[in-house]
Parts: sequence; C-alpha cells; structure tokens
Amino acid sequence: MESAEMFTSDEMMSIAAARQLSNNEVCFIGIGLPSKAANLARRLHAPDLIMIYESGTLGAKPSRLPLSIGDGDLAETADTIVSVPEIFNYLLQPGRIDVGFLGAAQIDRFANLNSTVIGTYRNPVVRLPGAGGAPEIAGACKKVIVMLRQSPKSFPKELPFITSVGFGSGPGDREKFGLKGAGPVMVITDLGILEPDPKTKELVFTHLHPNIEIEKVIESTGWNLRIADQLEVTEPPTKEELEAIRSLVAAGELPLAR
Amino acid sequence: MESAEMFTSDEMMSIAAARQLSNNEVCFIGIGLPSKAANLARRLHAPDLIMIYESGTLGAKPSRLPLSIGDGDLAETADTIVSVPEIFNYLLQPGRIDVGFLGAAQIDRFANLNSTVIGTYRNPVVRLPGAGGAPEIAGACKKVIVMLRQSPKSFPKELPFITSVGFGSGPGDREKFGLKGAGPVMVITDLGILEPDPKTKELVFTHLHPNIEIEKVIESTGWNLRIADQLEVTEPPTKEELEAIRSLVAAGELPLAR
Amino acid sequence: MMFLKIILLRFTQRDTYIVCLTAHFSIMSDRWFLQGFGVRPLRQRGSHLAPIIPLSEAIGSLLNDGDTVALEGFTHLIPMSAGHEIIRQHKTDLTVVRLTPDLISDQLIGMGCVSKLVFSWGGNPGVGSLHRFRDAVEHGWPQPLEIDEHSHAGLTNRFIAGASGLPFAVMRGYRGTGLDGVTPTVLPITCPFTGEELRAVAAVNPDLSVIHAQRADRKGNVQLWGIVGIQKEAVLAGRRSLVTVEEIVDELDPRPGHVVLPSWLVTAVALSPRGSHPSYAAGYYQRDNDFYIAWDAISRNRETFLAWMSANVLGGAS
Amino acid sequence: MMFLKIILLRFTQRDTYIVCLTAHFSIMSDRWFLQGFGVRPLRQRGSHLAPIIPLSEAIGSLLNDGDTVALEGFTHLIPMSAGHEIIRQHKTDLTVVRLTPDLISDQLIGMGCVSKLVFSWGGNPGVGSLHRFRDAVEHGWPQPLEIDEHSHAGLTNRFIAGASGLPFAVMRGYRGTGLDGVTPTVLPITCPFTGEELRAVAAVNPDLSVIHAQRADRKGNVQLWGIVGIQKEAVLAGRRSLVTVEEIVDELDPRPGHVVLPSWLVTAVALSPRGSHPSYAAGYYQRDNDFYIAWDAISRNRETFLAWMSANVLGGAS
Repeated sequence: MESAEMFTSDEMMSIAAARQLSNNEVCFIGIGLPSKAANLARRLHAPDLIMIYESGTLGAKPSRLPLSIGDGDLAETADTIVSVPEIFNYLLQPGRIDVGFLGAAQIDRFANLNSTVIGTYRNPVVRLPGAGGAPEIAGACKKVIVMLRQSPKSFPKELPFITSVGFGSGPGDREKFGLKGAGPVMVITDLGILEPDPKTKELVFTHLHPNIEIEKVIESTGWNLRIADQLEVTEPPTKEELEAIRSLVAAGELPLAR
Repeated sequence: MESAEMFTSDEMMSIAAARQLSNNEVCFIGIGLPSKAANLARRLHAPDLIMIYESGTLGAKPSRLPLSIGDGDLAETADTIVSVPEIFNYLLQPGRIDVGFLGAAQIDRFANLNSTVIGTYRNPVVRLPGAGGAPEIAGACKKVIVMLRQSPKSFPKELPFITSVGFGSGPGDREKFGLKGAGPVMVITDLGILEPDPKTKELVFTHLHPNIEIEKVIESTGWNLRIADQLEVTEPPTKEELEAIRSLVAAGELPLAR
Repeated sequence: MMFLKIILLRFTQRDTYIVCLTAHFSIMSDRWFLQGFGVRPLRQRGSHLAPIIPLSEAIGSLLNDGDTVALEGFTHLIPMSAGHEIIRQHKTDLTVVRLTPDLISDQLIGMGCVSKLVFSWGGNPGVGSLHRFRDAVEHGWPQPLEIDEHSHAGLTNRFIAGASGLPFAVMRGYRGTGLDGVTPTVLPITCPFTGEELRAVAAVNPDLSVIHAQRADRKGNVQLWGIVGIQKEAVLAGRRSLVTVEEIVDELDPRPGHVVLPSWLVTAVALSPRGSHPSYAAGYYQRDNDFYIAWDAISRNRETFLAWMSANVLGGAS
Repeated sequence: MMFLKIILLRFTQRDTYIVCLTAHFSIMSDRWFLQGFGVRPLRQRGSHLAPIIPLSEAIGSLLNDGDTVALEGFTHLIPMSAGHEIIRQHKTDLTVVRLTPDLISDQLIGMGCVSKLVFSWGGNPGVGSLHRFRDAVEHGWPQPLEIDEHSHAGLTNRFIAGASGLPFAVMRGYRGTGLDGVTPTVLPITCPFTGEELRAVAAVNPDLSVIHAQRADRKGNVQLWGIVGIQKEAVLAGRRSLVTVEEIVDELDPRPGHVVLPSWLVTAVALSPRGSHPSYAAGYYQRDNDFYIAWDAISRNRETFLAWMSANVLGGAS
C-alpha cells in the first residue's frame, strides 16, 4: 500500500477525487479543491471531461488552474459561453449535469453543507461567503461529490446553518423538498472517503487514505462516526498522478495553500 | 383639400398611419399594413424609426417590404437579433415599446380585436391565423395604433372572439386585466380615423379621408358609430408621400393586394 | 414497441448502442426523470454525445406514433425536411407543437399525421391562410384536429418552463381575451408578494424536439445563427432532440450572434442540405417567397394538395 | 432633492435636457410605471438615446442617497470605476445588489456607503474572505449592514423577474435550506397544474443598474462579450441604467457571443478605460489576480484599508 513516492494528504484528496470523474461526463465545478481535482482528471484519464463553471463557460479547457470561476482562460477555451440565467435555469435546474463537484466549510452526518455562517445567522462569529451556486449544484446534479478537509470544526455534530441540502434529516427529505438529483454519493477528505448508507442516508466512512490512522479520523469527526465493516484503504497515488498534480499546482494561479 | 394627384384609399390609409410615427420612436411592427406604413415613415420623416419585428430583429432597416416577419433582409439589417423569449419577456411585457402597430380581421366599438375565428371557437365558419404577438402588443406597448379596412364585416356590432384587448367593455377594464399600456389611441382605416373617447373609451370617428362620403363610413360600420362634433378631413397625400409609397410597393415582396 | 425501435438503431459505435439500451430501462423505471426534467434518457456514466445519423433513421428511431413533437424555427431555419420524413414514414396521431405552424404543419395536417396542434399563429406569413389547417379545423379533413391555442408569448413561456425543468411559467397575459377560457394549459396565479393576478402556463416537454441549424461538427456540437427564435428552448424542453443541419464541418468557427448547442444537450444530428426550404438558412440560401405565395394555390383544394405531396414528398424528393 | 439634481445636469444637447425634466414629472405621476416596468423614465415622444457623459456626472445625476443600486459583472467586467466614483461622491444609505459582491462591494461597505446588501456569494474569489463585508456583518463597522441573502439561482431569477416586468419568478430551490426562513423575498408558491410546491422570488428593480462593457458607439449602443453573466437582465431590471465602457467607437463590428444593448434600453454611457480593474475586460486587459490576492492583506484591518482607499480612490486616481 505504500506509494513509490512521498505525498501529502491534500494531494491524496485531490487524486482520490479526480479518479471519480469519467471521460465525457458533464461536471459542474466549484472553485478551489473541486477545480483542482477536475483539472487533474482532465490531465490524466478524462481528457474529454466536460467542465462547467457557474460563470457560464461550458466545456472550458484551462491551461492552468484558474483563480476564479470567471478567469479569462476559462472563457477563451470554452466551447461556448452562456449567461448566468441559462446556467441556472436551463442547465442546472432541469438536472442535465452528471456530476456536481462541491466544497464547503462544514458538513454534517447527512451530508448537508454549510458555507454561510459560523455562530448564528443574526449574530455570526464568522461570516462565510454564502450559497453561490452550491444549493442548486447539490440539489439538481444527477450526483454530487463533496470535498473538504476533515476536522472537528468542519465535521460538527450539528450545522449552525444548512446552505445546501444533502439528505436533510434522512431518507425521504430530498423528495419532500423537490430535489431531483441523487444527492451526495461521496465525500472525499484529506483522511479518507465517506459514502451515504443506502437506507439511512447517514455518511459511512468507507475508505481510509494510506498512512492515516483510523483514530485520527474518529478524532476529526464531531459526531459518532460509522465506520464501514469492510473498511478499505485508498489506492495510493501513482507516479503519474503525483507528477500531474504537482505540475498543475506549480503552473496554477491558485495560492498553494488552497 | 384635393391632392395634386389621384390616390387610392389604401394609399391614404398607409400614409395617414405613417404620419403617426415619429423619428426615434421604438415601434413594434405587425406584418402587412403596419409594416408598409412603418417602412413608409422611415422613408419620409422618420429615418431613425426603431422598428422591431417579433422574429427578434431590433432596429431592422429593410431595403424593401418584407413578406414575412422573419425575412433575411430584416435579420441582415438589424442592429441586433434577440431570441423570441427576449422579445416577449424582456422587451414587450415590461412596456418598453413606444408604439405597437397592429392589424386585425375585426374590431369592435371598444377597439378590441379579433384575429382568431369567424363563427364560434368550437365550430368556426372561418378559422383565422390566431393571436401571434397581438395580445401582448395590444396589452403592453405604451400606445397602440390599429390599421384595418372598414366594412360591416370588419367593424361588427359584437366580436365572435376577443383575441387582443383594446378597452374590454369600457373604462377600467385594462386596469382590471393588468394591462399596463394606454391601449389603442388611434384606428386608421381606408375611410378615416377613429379615436377613443377619453372618458367612455368608445371609438369616435374623428377624421374623414379626402373623397370619402360620411354615409359610406356609417354604412361600413356594424354599430351605431359616434361621429366627432368637429369632424376633420385628413390632410391629403403629398406628392412626396405618394411617390414614396409607390416606389415602396413596386420594390416590395408583398403581393400588391395586401 | 419503443424498445424494439431503439434496439433496431444501427449506431456505428458499440458504446452508443449500449447507452441506448440503458435508455430504455430508465424510461421504464424513472418516469419522473423523463417528465420532470425533459432531458433525453440516452445516458450512462459518461455523457452521451449526439451521433450523426441519417434523417430517415433519426425519425424512425426517435419519433413514435402518438408522440408530441415540436418542430421549431421562427420563419427562419424551419425543419421542413424532417417534416417530410415524418410524412414519408406515415407517423400518425402526433401532437405537433409549433409557434407558427407554417407550411410544414399544413403538410403534416393535410397528410393525416396530426391529431392535435399546439400553436400560437397559424397562417401563411404575408400570404394568408393555411388551407390544410383550416380544412382540418373547419371540416375535419382528413381527420378532426384538436387545438391547444396560445399567444406567442404564452407558448414561448411554455417552452421556457419546459427548458427550465419547471412545471409552469408566469406571465402577464391572456386576461380579458377569449383564449383565457378555452385553453386548459393556462390558469390564474397570484403573486405572493404583491397580490397581482397573473397567468400560469403549463410547461411543454415534447417527446421529440426537431430544429434545423446551419452546421454541426463531427462530435455533434450544433451551431445556428441569424433569427434563432425559440429553438434553444425547444431543444432543451424536448425529452429527445434532433437537429438537422446544412453542413457537417471539422470546426465550428464562431459567428456573430450564434447559438451553440453542445453535443451533450442533443440526442442526434442528421445532415440535410437545403433542409429548410422554402424557409431559409442564413448564409446558405434565401427564403423562397415565391413558393410561399404558390403554396396558397397548391394547398387551396384537397386534390391539388395531394397531387403535389405525392409528386414532391412521397416520391422521395423533398 | 431629486428634482434639483436632475435639473443641475448639464447635458450638451437641449433635447436631452427637456427629456430629463419630463422624467421628473413622470416620477411624480406614474409611480406604477417606475415600479411595475422598471424602465428608465427618460422618454418623451421619440425614444431617448443614451447620451455619453462623464462618469462623475452620471453618478451625480443618476444615483441618489438611499437608492438601490445594482453593480453587475460576474467576475468579468465588474464596474469598479463606477464604484470608486460612488465612494468619491460620498453616496450614503445605498442598497447594493450584486450576486458576487467582490472587491467593489467590500470597498463601498468599508467606506460607509452601504446600509443593505442584496447578494448571493460574498467572498474574494479564489482567495478567501471579504474582510470589510465581514467586519460590517460581524461587528457593525463602519455601520450595521442589513443583508438580503440568496443563492445565485435565486438572485438571478429576481433579476429575470425585474427585467421581465413581472413581480416575481418561480424556481425550484431554497426548500430545506436555512435561507428559506431568513430571506423575506422568498415565498412558497404552488404549481396550479401539478400541485408541486416551488419557491417564488420577488423581482428586483434597482433605481440604478450599473455595468461595465467593452464598447459603445456614439449613439450609445453598447456591446459586451466574453462572460456576460447577469448584466443584460440587470440593465433591463433597472429603473435607470449606466454603462461604463472601455472605448467609444464609430462602429460596433460584430463579435462572437456578444450582447448588444441598443441605446434606447440604456439611460447613459460613460467612458472609463480600465474601468473594470482588477477585474478584466476580455480583449482589453487581463484579470489582475495578484491584486485580488493583495487585497486580502490591504482589507484585513481597518487602518490599512482606509489608507489604501485614501491614497488610491479618494485621491482621485482609481
């Protein structure tokens, strides 16, 4: 299980996420971690991945990691650019997108996401940027993959605010709210991978990344985490994957910390 | 009052209508009589008339009379082309258009228009083309000018079907129906001009075209027509106006009868 | 029935074939998916790219008797050749959706393909009546024609709702007109903020939406320009979609005012040069106004109409 | 107050001056016209064409204290120079509407111009927080900031409703999220055809909508291309509108994917080269990503922020 090379947990996270994307899939990309993973997939096994950013660029093929969803490079390399109304009303809402790829500040055990506020809404301790396109990506894409680093703060027992619905308070809630997509099928962190239990919709920890102790995972989760009976270990990065992500980051506009 | 030249009642109708359009007005044009009149105005006193056809051509400057609202000449000479959704939702519905210029098969004393059916809707004697853009042109333009030839059939006592609302059954109906524009301010026929009474909204015959007898007007109206106390006679066509309309028709794609 | 038809499709790529089989199962199991979203069901993991197939195969596989079919093109880029192919394949009991029925609908109606017309202006533009449409409505020939009639704004918003995956759209219209009482796809709705009474129009999601465009590339990406009407919304509202094109090219170089429909939003593309005649395709050929005028005489009586169709459409030429 | 401001406008053409006076009276008499239609009131017989005027004059005459002002541009073509002019003119008590508040809103908020923010994503794209926005929300500095918060889809549909002259728009969203309870411009609505519960969002009709575009011609016709975001809808939703442009040209030659706003849909145009910096104008200059990253440090505390604004905006340079 040891990789031929050293790698960071952030690299493992991006690589694990990139592996989830198939060629020719239509993928709606949030900026930051998801954008890094999607562009990595495009350089590896999914050269024809169809990337959509909420700025309206369809089929963008950026030569380097964009800093923002509206970078000129995205617009110049896109198959076509549509308006923001078209992105949300004609492409997202009707459920045409295969995969929604989201980050968030916090996630709960039913894969609901918070990117709005820490503290209370009226008296915030930390005011986060807010919803953006996330509620519609989480609601309407055929499936959703979430990426965030795992810690007691980012995996709290209870969210102070639900920005985007995963599975609400459990089975049936997505249907109740009229959300048409299947919801989050996978949560990829720097420690491993979580997947919803098909019946209860509670997130189950199914894959441990190489070199990570399971105790670290449990400590980094604010709720009583369910671990899969058959816990697997994530395939370590290949040499090709590591080279690709390092050249991507080196050439990118993205500050290295993100 | 005699013109220097002979002219037909159809020519007088088009010329009288063209005179109502001012330079720089934004004018929504129906095909047929309105299109002829608007293009005549553009060749005379309103070279910068902004013509909009429901096909989405904004600022069309056709070199000849178009046969349809979607002729290539309209598209090629337009300032820009927008989609049909934009025409109806972004330009017409919000009331941005100065003048709506409409034809119809029939009109009643409150300037309601029928272009749907003669007979009953379920058992039509003559099935007409239907609404198209007319209800929205009549409803939402700041003001509306209607053109049609006057006869007992086209000016019936009661319409078999209201396709487009003029003043409904009288004062207050436009407000009741949520129609924001002022409604028809003028009806121009081959015999003269009718205008709504500011209080009752009933059409009053205010201008008699040259060489027309008032008896002919009364005979050609299916209801008990109100004649203005101060009935005026329409200014006859000038030489310039006649030359312009004849060259327009000669060069046009429009069959001469229309 | 549909299952058989889909299987019989002879796509060249094995992948696409598998995708089509999958499609059938999702039709069976996920009816909400087809209804609520109005997206073609041809998708597995990895999105379906539109194959370029012959027009006869496209109509044969994508359109079934009894289907609702939108044929859009606002005066420009009317998909005439697709209409002719529908006639040649003797499709029946169709609900045709089209803002301006035009000659294409006149022919489909006169040839007995259509049991219901959803429309907003049924005339011969600049010329006069659509005689076959009138004959069907006024005299039930060759069969009675049910109508679901709107204003352009109303049917436009039905397409917008369909394209948006919503069950309805809101507009200010219909009130005070005769259509408000006779069209069941229009209902009152009240603004929850202002109390204003407006009208809701029901989404239209055709089983198949057909448009004509100038060009596609070999991957099935579509490009159209000039008067683009309601075509984008029609394609997006359709559960399946077919685009006939003047030309297949290697690269879609950008054109001012163009609409680009990425391949993954289209079910299939078919090459059909002059496929819009007597309508036109900007940059390729002009509107044949003489034919629109001539159609008045051809279509005015049943015999001359049938003779013309027999000679010009059923014979194979179109 | 408004009356005086309008009179004080020194337009070069007498015609335009008269039009402006007329505008005032229609504000007084036809409140529904302004509210329901969201169109600028500057019109007599014959439509108003947008005059090209200096930016300072445009902000001075078109924006009043207490107004609602939309500043749109989705990462691209952000009207930064107009924001700076608003700051220089010490406008106060503004309600700012913007999907992605970005640096322009951070500066307006930090300088005390804004009492309410209508928005859907308030961060520094790819970098992190908007510190001035956070300071206002978390600590009420320099004054408390009321917020009306949406998803992008929700605020987009509020602009669409505003542009369409409708009081609301319908969407599938908000249900199950925290925003559903805290945002008063979102209410339930039921489909009259299917019974599905959806959400209605209230139209937004700013007193002034400001966008930045690449070019205008001398008649005030505007052209923009690249990522066009929600700009068309913002302009159409505005009761008045201002477009700052990189360049005034004789002819607007067509560009692929361009949006053209005819002069009669725009209230005024102002020349403002590099008016979007540190955002960008495709075809003119690139996004200054370094500045976005630098802004994090500049804006992190009140003193460095005020010093930077004083040196770079209030001093006149922008």
